[in-house]
Amino acid sequence: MDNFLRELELLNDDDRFKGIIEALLFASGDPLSIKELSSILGIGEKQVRRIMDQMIEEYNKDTRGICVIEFNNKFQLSTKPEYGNYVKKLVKPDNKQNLSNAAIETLSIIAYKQPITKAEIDEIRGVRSDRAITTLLEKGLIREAGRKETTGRPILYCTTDEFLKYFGFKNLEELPELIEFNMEFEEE
Amino acid sequence: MDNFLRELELLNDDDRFKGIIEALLFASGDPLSIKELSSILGIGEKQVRRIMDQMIEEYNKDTRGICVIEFNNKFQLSTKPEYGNYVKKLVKPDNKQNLSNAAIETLSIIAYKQPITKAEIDEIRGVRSDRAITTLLEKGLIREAGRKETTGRPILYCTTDEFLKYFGFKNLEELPELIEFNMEFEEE
Amino acid sequence: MGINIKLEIFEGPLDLLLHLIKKAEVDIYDIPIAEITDQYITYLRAMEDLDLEIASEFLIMAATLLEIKSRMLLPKAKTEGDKEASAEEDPREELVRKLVEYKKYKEFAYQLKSIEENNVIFFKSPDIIDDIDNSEVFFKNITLENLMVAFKKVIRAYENRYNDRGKIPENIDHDEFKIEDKMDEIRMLLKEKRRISFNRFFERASNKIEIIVIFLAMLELIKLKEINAIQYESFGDIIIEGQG
Repeated sequence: MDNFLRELELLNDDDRFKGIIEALLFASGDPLSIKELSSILGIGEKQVRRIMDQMIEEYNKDTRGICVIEFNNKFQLSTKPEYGNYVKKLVKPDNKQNLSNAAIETLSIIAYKQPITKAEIDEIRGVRSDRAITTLLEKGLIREAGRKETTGRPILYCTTDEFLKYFGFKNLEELPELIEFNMEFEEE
Repeated sequence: MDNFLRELELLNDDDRFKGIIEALLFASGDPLSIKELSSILGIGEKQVRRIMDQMIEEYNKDTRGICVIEFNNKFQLSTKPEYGNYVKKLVKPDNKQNLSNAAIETLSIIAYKQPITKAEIDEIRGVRSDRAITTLLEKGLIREAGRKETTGRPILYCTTDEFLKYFGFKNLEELPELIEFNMEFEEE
Repeated sequence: MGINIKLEIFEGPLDLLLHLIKKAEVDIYDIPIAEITDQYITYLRAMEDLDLEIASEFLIMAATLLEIKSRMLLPKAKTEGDKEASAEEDPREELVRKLVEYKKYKEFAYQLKSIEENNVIFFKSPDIIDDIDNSEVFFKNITLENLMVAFKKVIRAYENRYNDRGKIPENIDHDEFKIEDKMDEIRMLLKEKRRISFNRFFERASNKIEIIVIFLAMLELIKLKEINAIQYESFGDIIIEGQG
């Protein structure tokens, strides 16, 4: 097939791909990279890029309550900030909330292995932890603690005083001990 | 403000409400009822109903990968079935093991004859349905619905909202039509 | 009759009967009862031959079929030639009614099954919604214990994956390496080859921690007099040598 025809065919498929991408972003929850989308859809990264640009544009319309946010060539669906006040009304009257399992897992890793980079957390969990880290940062349970002196100088994360206060630890040394104790207990 | 003006203003707001509703459904993840939407938006249930009908329509477009599903006057966002195979590559469907023939046979009887006792199901199927009923209860597709006022006061079973969602039915009234159609088709 | 019966899993006697009726291409309202009964019993025998456990429902149905068959053989009661009346007395009537009813649900079940296969949909988990009005955070579901349990689970899962892949991950410094394990590894290597250059033990180490652990293991083995470390010349290669 010559280039022109191929280009034409791909263009016609763009709409369908938009649908698939929306479904993927929606169901995944985590951010997806151009690379991942390209491999799932079986199309080139350039085409994905073009489609994403169009999608981001289309989501700007007033009738849309969600939008595509992009960072580091990754994409994620999110509610539009201007509707935040309505979304907040969904929160149950009592102000206690649940941390997602992903957030709890991530927090436990940071607590024990700090300072640690996102890549290292991802490696341990076997899945991406971007959302969980964002949540924990927002809740003030973790903070950035400089950068690791390695390729890419990734951000290091550690727990905050707020975290200690919340759990009533005197200092961090208490935590590993507790975990160790608990592990042994578990083995018996 | 007189009625006419209010009506006009509300109509113009429909687009904005669509955005808000999309944001709410997205953030909630769980189903929201017309009642809940009406109370959060501060508009009447009739208007919510009208907006929802339009939204469901608009989501049908090819560029959309998600859709609004409706069951028992509740709404929830989900990925479109036609993109299920792509999403499967990314997300493991939890608990989405297909139902056994026995379970689905039992379910079809409960769906049509509810509320119904186990003995009545067994009678129609000509075999015992204990295992099938347990599976369906575990999957949340059926639930107990009181007891039949007869000897032994046997448990009655009926289908759940989860059942409607699982098969994409809006409500139970859709079912008899389906089965009736099926019968006519058969007879030809 | 010499029919080759393909054994299939039937949901029950009614399911089997429907299958036989369909196969014989006969009218469900006018079942040739003798023929179908024979086939039904042949099927049960085949199941028996295969040592399959036959549910009691299948046997009861066989009895019912035989009873209907014998009733059909009885001379018809004298009626005034009213066709409707004789139809009402058809011994097959009750069975037919059941079959038709069951068939209805079976078809419906079939339809549900195809919907199930095509209705693969996914939902999104609820957002975690911030309540910024509150300066103090409270979480319903995290206690210290939850945190520890989560950590244990995640590490265990990680270790399982790690074992599966047999690959050493980058950038992770934790208690991945145990002195005991490294001692075993050194023993193994020295079993294959009695003398090995000191440096070779560290060639495959992925990070500093692993090197230190290997070194500690070596010291431990020397202390236990399981191995010797020999340096033949100053700054020369150190040779590790097993005792056994």
